[in-house]
Amino acid sequence: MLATRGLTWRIGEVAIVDSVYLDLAPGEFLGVIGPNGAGKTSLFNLITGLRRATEGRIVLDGQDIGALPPHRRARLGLGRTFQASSVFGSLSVRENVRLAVQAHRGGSMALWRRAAADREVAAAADAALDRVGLAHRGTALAGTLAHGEKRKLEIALLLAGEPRVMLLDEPMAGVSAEDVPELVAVIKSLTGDSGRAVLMVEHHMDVILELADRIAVMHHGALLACDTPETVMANPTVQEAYLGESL
Amino acid sequence: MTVIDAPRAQVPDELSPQRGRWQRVRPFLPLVALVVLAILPYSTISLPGIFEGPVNSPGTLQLLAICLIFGGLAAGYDLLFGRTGMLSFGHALYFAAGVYGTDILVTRAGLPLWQAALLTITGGTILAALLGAVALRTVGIAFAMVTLAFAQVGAILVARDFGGLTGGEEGLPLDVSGLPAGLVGVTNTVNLYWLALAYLTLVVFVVHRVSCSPTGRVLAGLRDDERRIGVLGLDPYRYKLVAFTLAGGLASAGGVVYVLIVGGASPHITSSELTLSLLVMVVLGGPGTRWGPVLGGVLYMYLDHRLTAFGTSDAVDNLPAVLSRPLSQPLFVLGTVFILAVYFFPGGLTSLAPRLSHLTRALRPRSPR
Amino acid sequence: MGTVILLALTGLGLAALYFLVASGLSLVFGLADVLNFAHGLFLGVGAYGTWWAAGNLPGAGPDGFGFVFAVAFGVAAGTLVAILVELVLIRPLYSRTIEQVLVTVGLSLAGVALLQATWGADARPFPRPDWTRQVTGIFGAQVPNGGLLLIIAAVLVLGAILAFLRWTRYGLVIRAGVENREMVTALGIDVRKAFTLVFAIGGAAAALAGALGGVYFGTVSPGQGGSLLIFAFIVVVIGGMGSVVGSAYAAVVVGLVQQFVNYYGTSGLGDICVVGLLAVVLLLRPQGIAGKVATA
Amino acid sequence: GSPQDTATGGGDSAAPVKVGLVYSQSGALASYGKQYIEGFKAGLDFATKGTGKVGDRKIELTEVDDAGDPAKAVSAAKDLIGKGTKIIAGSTASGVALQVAPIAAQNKVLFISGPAATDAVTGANKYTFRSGRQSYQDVVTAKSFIGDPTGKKVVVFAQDGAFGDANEAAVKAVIGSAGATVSSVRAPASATEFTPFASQIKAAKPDLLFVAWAGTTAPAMWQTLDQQGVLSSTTVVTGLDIRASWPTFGAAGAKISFLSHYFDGASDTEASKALKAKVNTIDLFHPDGFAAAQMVVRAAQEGGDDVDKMVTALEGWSFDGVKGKMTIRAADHALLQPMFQAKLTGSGTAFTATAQKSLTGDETAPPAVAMKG
Amino acid sequence: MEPILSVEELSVRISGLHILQGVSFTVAPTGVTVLLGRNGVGKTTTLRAIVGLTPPAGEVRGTIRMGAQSLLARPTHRLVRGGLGYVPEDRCVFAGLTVAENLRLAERRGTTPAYDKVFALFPELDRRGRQRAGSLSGGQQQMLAIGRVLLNDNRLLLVDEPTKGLAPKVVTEVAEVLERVAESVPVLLVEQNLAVVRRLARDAVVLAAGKVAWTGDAHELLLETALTKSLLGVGSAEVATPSARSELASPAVAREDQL
Ligand SMILES: Nc1ncnc2c1ncn2[C@@H]1O[C@H](COP(=O)(O)OP(=O)(O)OP(=O)(O)O)[C@@H](O)[C@H]1O
Ligand SMILES: Nc1ncnc2c1ncn2[C@@H]1O[C@H](COP(=O)(O)OP(=O)(O)OP(=O)(O)O)[C@@H](O)[C@H]1O
Ligand SMILES: CC(C)C[C@H](N)C(=O)O
Ligand SMILES: [Mg+2]
Ligand SMILES: [Mg+2]
Repeated sequence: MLATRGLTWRIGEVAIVDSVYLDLAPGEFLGVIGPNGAGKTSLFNLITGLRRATEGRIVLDGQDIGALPPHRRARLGLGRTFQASSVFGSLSVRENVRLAVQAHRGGSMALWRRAAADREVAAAADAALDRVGLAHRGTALAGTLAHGEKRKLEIALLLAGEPRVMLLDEPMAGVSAEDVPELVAVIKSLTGDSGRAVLMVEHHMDVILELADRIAVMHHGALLACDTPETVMANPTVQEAYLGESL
Repeated sequence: MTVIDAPRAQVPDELSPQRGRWQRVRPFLPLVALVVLAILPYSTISLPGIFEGPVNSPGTLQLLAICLIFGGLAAGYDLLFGRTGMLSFGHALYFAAGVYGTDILVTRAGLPLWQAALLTITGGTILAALLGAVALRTVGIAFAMVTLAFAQVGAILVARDFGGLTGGEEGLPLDVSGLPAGLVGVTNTVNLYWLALAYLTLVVFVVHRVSCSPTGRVLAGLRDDERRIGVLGLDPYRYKLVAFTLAGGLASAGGVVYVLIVGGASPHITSSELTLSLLVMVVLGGPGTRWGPVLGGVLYMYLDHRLTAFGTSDAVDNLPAVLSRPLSQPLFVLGTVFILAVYFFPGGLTSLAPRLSHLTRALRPRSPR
Repeated sequence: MGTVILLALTGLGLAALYFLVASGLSLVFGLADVLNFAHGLFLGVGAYGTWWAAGNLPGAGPDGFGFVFAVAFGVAAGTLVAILVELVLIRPLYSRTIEQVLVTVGLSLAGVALLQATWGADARPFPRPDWTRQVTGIFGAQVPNGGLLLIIAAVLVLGAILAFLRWTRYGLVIRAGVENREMVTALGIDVRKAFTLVFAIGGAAAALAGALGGVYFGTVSPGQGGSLLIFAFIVVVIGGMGSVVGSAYAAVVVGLVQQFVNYYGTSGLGDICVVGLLAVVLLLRPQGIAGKVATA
Repeated sequence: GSPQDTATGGGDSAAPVKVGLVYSQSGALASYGKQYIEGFKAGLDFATKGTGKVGDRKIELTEVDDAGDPAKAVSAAKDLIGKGTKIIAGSTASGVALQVAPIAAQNKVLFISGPAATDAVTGANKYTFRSGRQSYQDVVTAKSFIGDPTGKKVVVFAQDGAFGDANEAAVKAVIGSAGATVSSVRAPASATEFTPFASQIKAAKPDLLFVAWAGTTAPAMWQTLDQQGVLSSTTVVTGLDIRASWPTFGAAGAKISFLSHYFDGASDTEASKALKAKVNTIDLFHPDGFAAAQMVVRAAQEGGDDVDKMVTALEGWSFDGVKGKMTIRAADHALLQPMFQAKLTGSGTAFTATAQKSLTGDETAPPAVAMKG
Repeated sequence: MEPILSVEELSVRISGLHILQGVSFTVAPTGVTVLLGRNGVGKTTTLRAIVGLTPPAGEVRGTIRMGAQSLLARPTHRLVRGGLGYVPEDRCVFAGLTVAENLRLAERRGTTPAYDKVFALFPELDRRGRQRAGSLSGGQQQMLAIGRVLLNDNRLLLVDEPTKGLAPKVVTEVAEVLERVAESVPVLLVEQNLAVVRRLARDAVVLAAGKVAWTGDAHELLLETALTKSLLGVGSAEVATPSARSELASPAVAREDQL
């Protein structure tokens, strides 16, 4: 459903993302791992259109989306979370999610309707908040949330958009141990239904191993391997470059 | 050692609605205020020191009308600045387009007022859309400077007085011969006042409606994180352009009313200082709030007009020279007021209300827990 | 040929004046992130300080060493005012950018009005050495000495600021402080001192510009600073905020464009061209000529 | 009360005559305003013989600061009219005069414009008069410097905008129509560097250069004209501004021929003596205030509270002002008045102006224009 | 042993919210003391209160002492110069500055910066000296944030979630670094990664509901199922034994690293 063909992003002479070929099937959960600075976030930026690739194509459902601006790609069903939480700090948590729901429901320029009157949007937003366990924080300003809460809000924003392809950039970073299983369950439930595909960067191997059908390993911008978890984990290069020694 | 449940995070109590009598009357306050303002001209109260004459005297009504116009302008500007986070330094241009457009069409082309007004507002809106489309390719300070540059070109064109159209630095008095009689003459100042009130009401209503609309929600999101809006599937550029155009249209409508009130156009209104003062008004009142910008605009214009009288008043003249000299400079007082306002009302005038209630709460004796 | 040389050199003189005004503005705007509308006030203080010193201070006067002394006094006065403004008004407002703008706008109104209240609205003749009124023949062009003086001063100021940023750590501290003041403190650095210093330098540069502007215009008047400010802003923005070298390039471009277009085109076209240049530069390169980041 | 209420001027014979003075007390033109009001008060004293009364009625002055902003002036005028004021005078700036004049006509009150020099005030409407000179009279005075203009080459150097346009047009009308070829060099009012313009002027090799420049950049402009040798190569005429500006001409001052509206010592009339006794040194705009007061007293005396009568009383009236004989032309309310040629001498901060020649009101009369409103 | 840092009845209010309500604990003069608690409980707020970085709208009560010296009401830069190193949660590297400039900024007057030590730990920082810190990857930024503090000698380090977002290998490295650092400087560490906690921590302080819920020996905490369950929301079995699938992750680095 999503495919990259020789995707490359260079800054000057350096290839940050180096000729990446990826295929993501409907319903598939693809984990992406790799050392810090391997180019994982950059890859996401290319796919979602925040950066323009220098070479290569990005194909979504057979359509080349490489030239589209970010919002057009999002409308085609591409959603993402950010590694550094980027929520709307001056809006309440609930408004954050409502905005995301509304963005998903159609971007017509309604200047005169009362936004608050849209029960459907509100309901969908509350459902998304509930799902990540933030319902009790609905009225807090998003900017004042603690770090872990922002991570959950990120995911709620993503859920609200009901994307078909989801790109999660380290959703677990900084989430307290107690909440990890909950969040893992949420993410797991994302793929359960309706052939959604997920691409997730995560450094927490437990989580990756629990969720991913396949794991892609990035190193110096290039795809080192892309295979079943068993094969990938057994790969000596991966062990040496990424996992290192046990604590 | 006792183990305590994980905390339910607190919700700030301002955000959880309290039910009370106050809450029930609150939605009707604007309406009450509007009615009071509308019947104000029937009152003969004198407020010595605040206004020169009784409230219904033409001088007072004229001053109030100007204040109301700027209240409306500031509210419109806030749609850009406070609600969308766009710092435009060229908003005066669209106001000036309204003023000069109407004036030129009425005085030079002899059009009837309604046609001139319609053409001007349409033209002002289109101008805002066109220039906005270009300027919005930049963001942040660059955007501020591009809009400033456009406004500066407007100011130069007005000053150059091409074809004697604008009257250059002397300005262009409005030819009132074709105007409805009700808008001409000192005795009819009240009609201008009502017109200004209508304009203010319109702007406040539109801005309020828009910011409560789904689009308004997007604008608020843009203020915080534009990239995120894009990733959610909305085109930031389009939304910003709509806000810019709408604000421009509202400003040019304000210009139409203003030219009637003042009876002419003068190049003061094309200056970049005017945009700066719009910014000052909004910040003075409280950006992004419903009444803050209006209050700020009204207060600014009130001070701007009244300080000249303050400067020449006996109270100031009788002070020793070190004090009376600067105090008789209206701009000195105005500037000082801004500076003090920043320190004493951070967050604008509207932030005063919650802080006052904070204060009263703090002063009340605390009940032991 | 003579005309071209004349226009080029006087254009450079104008550019030097713009640069002198812009350098302080750029430093404060680009490094301390304060859009300082009160810069015109510092200019005015420098000009009036010099004017006052030349008339009233023993040892100071319109000529020779006395003039140098008077200018030094003006610069000191401007610096002092800038420091006071930073300490009293700006410091409590860091990171509240818009409120800073408000305060500096208020300050520019009040300050100029204060100058006017004290010394009147009318332009006063400025004390200056006689040779600044004369011209020097360069390849047949009669180039005003006042302009040449400005060029020399601008080059010196540019050099001094570059040296300050390059050879001291302050440049670094300030750039980091603009991004995240808190974190700079958390590294054990008193960031407030650095910001005061930037204001002081900006104020000194402005005051010097005011004093030399007085020489150039031949008069001082309360509003003089304000009228130069808009072009200075344009220069700062075209040059790229915070880049002093960028401001220098931009000043040269703006000065020359104005001068040549005003001669060969119709009047007023020079200003429109400059404004147009600003718009074009920003649309093509929103970060200005010299790049986005405030580099030392 | 009703919103259409306005106070009515007290009709009874002992009620004071209300006069509103709307002028610049602050802002860029504050010093012009100061001279105006000093002149006005001296003039009032002179015209009422120290009583401050017309008949039994006291003249009650209300002064309002417009800070040079037409919007503020219009507000002030409406306020005054609302309070029953029938006579408004002042307007330091042209923009103010032009916007207050229609207000006066709409509300049928008398308006006597002050130092504002724009020609457009003349003939603006039936209720508008002026107490100062107009640009056209300046230009006619300038023409007197070149004798016979036929075949001569005249260049106008002026700033962009209405002020410059008016001067250029006036020079074309006055000197051009007398046979000279007139061309112009225009500069933006904001210009700070004048070399290009000086070069253009020099290249044009004019017989007469007429400079119309106002503002704080004037000294730089003169210095550049001097440095580039313009001043020594041709006759340069310009208007003599207020005394405070004289030292700013520096060395250039001696090389310029000045046309003058007024300077201390230009005339020796009763009125000028009375004025001098009050203000010590007469400056450019004292006479305007003085004349305004004389006109106000005349209007109140002859017209009572009837504005139309005031207008009739002023139209065609001649009086002895500070400058000499002044005549209000009935057709368009132009104020015909003497003008002067002057030379500036001195150095440092001590300059003196001396009259070279004076022109009578008829010699400098502008062409009559049709009354617009 | 005298504690290096003692916090007593620390309470912090920010714009009306009572975030910390009387927190008391001490930090031992050697080794790592770890501050635990779920998201939003106030760990970061505690660290920031110690270095004097509570936002202007906030109100801090109580006492914070380092030795005999009270830290409250002293400006942050003084505290830091006095040997209090702080690694913030969001890394806070200066995005517009290069890596080298970031490091240069952290040098303190009067001491020789230990560049060799830092570069030995993070060779990446040496290689990327001229890159803008804003364009570093998340992990690289974290290295920079830690490296910055290690340039100088400190009496106490406050480190807020240093392993967040780091690759397992780097997590191990950072843990090793901190372990070595802790030999000479006491560390107050906020950490979610229990594997790291287990490896480093000697003492633990658990926050809940704005108060201290538990203090004591870290290993004792991690071994008591009931305690871990109620305080941290995870069973100690999970802490102790790897889950089935992470068996794959041989050599079993990450088995515990996310719990
Ligand atoms: N604008 C840029 N200029 C220069 N280098 C850049 C830029 N953006 C990214 N890089 C470099 O590209 C590499 C990839 O960065 P990226 O953020 O994609 O890494 P990552 O795989 O997401 O790492 P992490 O797991 O630490 O988040 C890094 O070395 C980074 O420094
Ligand atoms: N500036 C602020 N204004 C209002 N509330 C704040 C502010 N800073 C923090 N809070 C609130 O204080 C609480 C504690 O925040 P803190 O960042 O200290 O938590 P934490 O324990 O570090 O959480 P995490 O594990 O997610 O980093 C949170 O509920 C947060 O919303
Ligand atoms: C040394 C610095 C003042 C120069 C600066 N980096 C610039 O490009 O302008
Ligand atoms: Mg990343
Ligand atoms: Mg935290």
